[in-house]
Amino acid sequence: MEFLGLSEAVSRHVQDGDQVALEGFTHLIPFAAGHEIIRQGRRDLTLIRMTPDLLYDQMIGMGMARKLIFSWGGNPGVGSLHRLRDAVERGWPQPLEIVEHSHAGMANAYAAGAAGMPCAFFRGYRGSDLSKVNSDIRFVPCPFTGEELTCIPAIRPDVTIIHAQKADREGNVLIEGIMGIQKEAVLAARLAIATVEEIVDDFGPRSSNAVILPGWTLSAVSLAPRGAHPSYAHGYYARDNAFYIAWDTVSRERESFLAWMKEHVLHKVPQDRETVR
Amino acid sequence: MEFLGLSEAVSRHVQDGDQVALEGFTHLIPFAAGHEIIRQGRRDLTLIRMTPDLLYDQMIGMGMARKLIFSWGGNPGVGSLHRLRDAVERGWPQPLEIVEHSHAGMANAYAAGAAGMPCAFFRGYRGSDLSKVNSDIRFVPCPFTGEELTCIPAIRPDVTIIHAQKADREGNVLIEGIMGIQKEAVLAARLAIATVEEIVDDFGPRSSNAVILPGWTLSAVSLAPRGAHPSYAHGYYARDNAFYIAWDTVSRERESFLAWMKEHVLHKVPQDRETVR
Amino acid sequence: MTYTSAEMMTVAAARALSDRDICFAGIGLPSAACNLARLTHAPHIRLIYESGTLETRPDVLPLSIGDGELCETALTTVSIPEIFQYWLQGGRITIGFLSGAQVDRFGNLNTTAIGDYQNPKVRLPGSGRATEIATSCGQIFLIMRHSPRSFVEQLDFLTTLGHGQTGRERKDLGIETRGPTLLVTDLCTMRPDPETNEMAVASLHPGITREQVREKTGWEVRFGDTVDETPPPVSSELEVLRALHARTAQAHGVGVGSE
Amino acid sequence: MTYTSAEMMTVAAARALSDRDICFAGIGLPSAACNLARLTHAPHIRLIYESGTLETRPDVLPLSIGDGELCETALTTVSIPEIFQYWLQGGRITIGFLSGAQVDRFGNLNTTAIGDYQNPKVRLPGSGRATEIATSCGQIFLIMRHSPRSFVEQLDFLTTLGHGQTGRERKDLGIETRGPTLLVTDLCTMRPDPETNEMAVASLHPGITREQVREKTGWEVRFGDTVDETPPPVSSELEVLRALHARTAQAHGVGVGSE
Repeated sequence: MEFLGLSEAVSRHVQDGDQVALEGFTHLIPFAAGHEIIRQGRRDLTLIRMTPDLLYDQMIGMGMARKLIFSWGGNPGVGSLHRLRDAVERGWPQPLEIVEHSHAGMANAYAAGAAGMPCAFFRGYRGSDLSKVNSDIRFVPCPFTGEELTCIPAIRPDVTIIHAQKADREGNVLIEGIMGIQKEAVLAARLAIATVEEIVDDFGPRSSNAVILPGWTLSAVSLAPRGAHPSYAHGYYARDNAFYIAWDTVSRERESFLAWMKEHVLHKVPQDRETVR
Repeated sequence: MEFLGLSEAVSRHVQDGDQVALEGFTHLIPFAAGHEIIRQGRRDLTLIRMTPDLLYDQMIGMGMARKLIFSWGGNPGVGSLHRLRDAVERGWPQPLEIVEHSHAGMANAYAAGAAGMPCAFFRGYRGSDLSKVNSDIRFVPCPFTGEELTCIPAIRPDVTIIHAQKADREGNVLIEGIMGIQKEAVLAARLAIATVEEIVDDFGPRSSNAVILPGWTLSAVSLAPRGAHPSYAHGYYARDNAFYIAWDTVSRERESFLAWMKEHVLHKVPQDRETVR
Repeated sequence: MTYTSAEMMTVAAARALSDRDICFAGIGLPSAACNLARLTHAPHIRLIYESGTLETRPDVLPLSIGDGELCETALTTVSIPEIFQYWLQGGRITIGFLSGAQVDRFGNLNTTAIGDYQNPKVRLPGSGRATEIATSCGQIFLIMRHSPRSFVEQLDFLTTLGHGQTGRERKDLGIETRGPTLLVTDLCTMRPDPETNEMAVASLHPGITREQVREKTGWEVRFGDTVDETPPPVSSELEVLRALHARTAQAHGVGVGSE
Repeated sequence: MTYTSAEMMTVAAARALSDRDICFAGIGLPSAACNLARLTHAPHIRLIYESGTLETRPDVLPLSIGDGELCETALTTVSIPEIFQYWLQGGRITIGFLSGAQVDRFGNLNTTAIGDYQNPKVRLPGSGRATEIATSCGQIFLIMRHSPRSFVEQLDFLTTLGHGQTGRERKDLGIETRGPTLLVTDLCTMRPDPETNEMAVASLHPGITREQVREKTGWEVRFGDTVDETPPPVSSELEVLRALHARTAQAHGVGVGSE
């Protein structure tokens, strides 16, 4: 683990063609890191995420993704992801290959990756057409009961990026509140970056069972205050619901989308500090 | 969930012939509940536990067990379990059938039971003779890589008993410190009893990710202060290491063992309150 | 006291919940129904969201499945793998709420695509939690607005199993849970026929005619042997529900949509 | 400064650990060695115990694998399934310490039974964590006292894989970790032969002769091409180790045995 500025963390660890997972289940979505990837113009990425929402809508609309592995692609509580739809329905700005799972499938596949397993076994997709359009969904019999169990490949991203509340001086990262799939996504990846709201000398008094990723499970830790906005960081700031609603209009047309991205992402200074300690 | 005195909880929920798991990994071992099972003279039990230690040594020595499913049977840091050895080596007080796993195997089997799976898949037992003496250990190929993966049946106890620090008035149970396999053991079981150090009106301020078993996952909650002694309860009392060492002498001979059990268990009043609220 | 069709739907769904239920609640109408039940006749109902919040008691409705409010008012919050492995697949959830862009006569759902999957006319969000909720929860309540475009003879894509294309597919697949036992629409409530599992009209909302239901249903809709009038919302229910929505609008600065 | 054979073993094992290692430490000598390394040349070494304690920094040695001290001084404590699934099987541990009642020339271990498994002369504790540590950790350090009864030609039961009965079994089984790379005894240190993987004497502890090792080894023991003298413990090491044991005895009111 090293403490790096966000731009350096991304340029060092995210390459064209990588399988990239930016996780965060509604809470702690790493927007700042995703925007830095956009600014650095990475291409041909395979984007992995249970709930591709605004961040992946932006990355897909900017033409960075060749492929999407996901389980639910919408604007939570609002409606469609117009850029995702435009890519899938009309191939703009480029065609997008999709590999589609259920939440249970993605959760089990990440957990299998974290556990060093080649695949995940669970009970899923029964009676669904999903197994007809996703050849990664197989069924194998339980050797004891004969029941047909579902088996899908483990998810092993080249790099996982998460956002969390705090890091300490050793680069250990503390996650509080809705922790989603972040721990598994980090442990399943070859490389991992955590952006954090703040870096503290010590986590101080805490539950003996606090959710902490040791620094040695991460490649880099970067300071990125409000790095999850417009999603939220439990204990720091609330979800910007108005932004999620406004995005429906911003993203509906290609022109308004591109104008917004130019002003709010491309021309923006990376949200990082050159020196973080 | 109902609040019951310990003796009633045991008489109501533990039957002769049951598969019983009393879990707690060094920490929070439910001794008080186990002693009540001994006083009530249950028979033909299949005892399940990763680390059968003094408590199972006592239950086996008192002739309550027909079968033992386990992964490490010793007196931690001290040596042998003499009653377990006497049963296996000389069939006293009765023969004991053993089904033997590794810790990884038991952990995965409990987790599979909690997840409603018929079996667990992992990487285990490679190159070990254990698979030659335990027919529950099978190997199946990964449908994607062809790698031989290990598969064992899920553990699904008739009843699981755990000890924890606190219950609130709804019977939700809070576990802190080394949580071991207790959550999985409870969720894998048909019935579950939790004994607790104290019953509080409210858990009060706590981590948003505290380890809590909702009351509706339990059949009964019983108050049993010091119910984990001679093991320990994080935040309440320390491990009685001297007792673990003394047990080596007490348990070495059948007579001294029986005398000790008579005095300290059989003739003792159950460590419970008739009314718990 | 007058009421909207959304209020009728929410109340009808809430009434179907019992104090003993453990619900996997989605956002939108299902959340409103679950929390209305909790605030009226079912104070002990347990609400679980896929974001990991166990026994949450939100004071306002969530806009997203992972709102901070859900975590802050929960008994505890667990990881996503744990929710799907130990709690959903573990068989602990009695009721799951679902809806979709399309439903057929057997309560099967499409939330994936309109048109051909490879070249969709409309790409929908996908399965999310639905596919495994449908098979792991004790029973499924469906909530959808009636329209010929969404109540269809043939789904473009079967994302989530109801009673299957034969009405008997659950048994054939060895699935032991009951599947869709209730479908609440803006016009009526529907229940599976005991024989065929085809969803049949069980009650018509006040003022709604069989003809209106036929017009809005894309298949030849069947009616139960006895079709009652759905009891309209009573003022106590409406007051609680409207107060909940008012708190929600104030908290979010916006109304609450649905997935 | 004089020292005991246990101190020689502990120091020899501690020196083999680096500041970058992540160790799965058992109780007894391995714990003493890991913590001695942490308190001397490897302050950043990470110690993990199967009870779920990550990066624990105990001030005294644990009597059991789940002592409160391990949890209270840990970065955090996770569940048993998580330790075995995400941390051990996940391939994150560089060094695992093991020992047994019997070891053979290829570092295979027996902790299950002496005599026939079905009718054992002595029933031993069993595998515990060992079987999967042996295959999942980057490399394995063995610590055992030399005696003909425990260093045997043929194991009564192969609980835990070393280099297998052929010396090449790991590769045959597709296991990519290195297995036993060091065996520390009270007489010597042994390392696997680069060709055959048979454990050969690499260094003799001060004052120990090849003859003594031959007498105490149940197979025809091999010696490396160069056999050095094991550097004896230096006073700074002994002071730290003895202070650790003194604190431990005081805390537990007893000495610390081993599994």
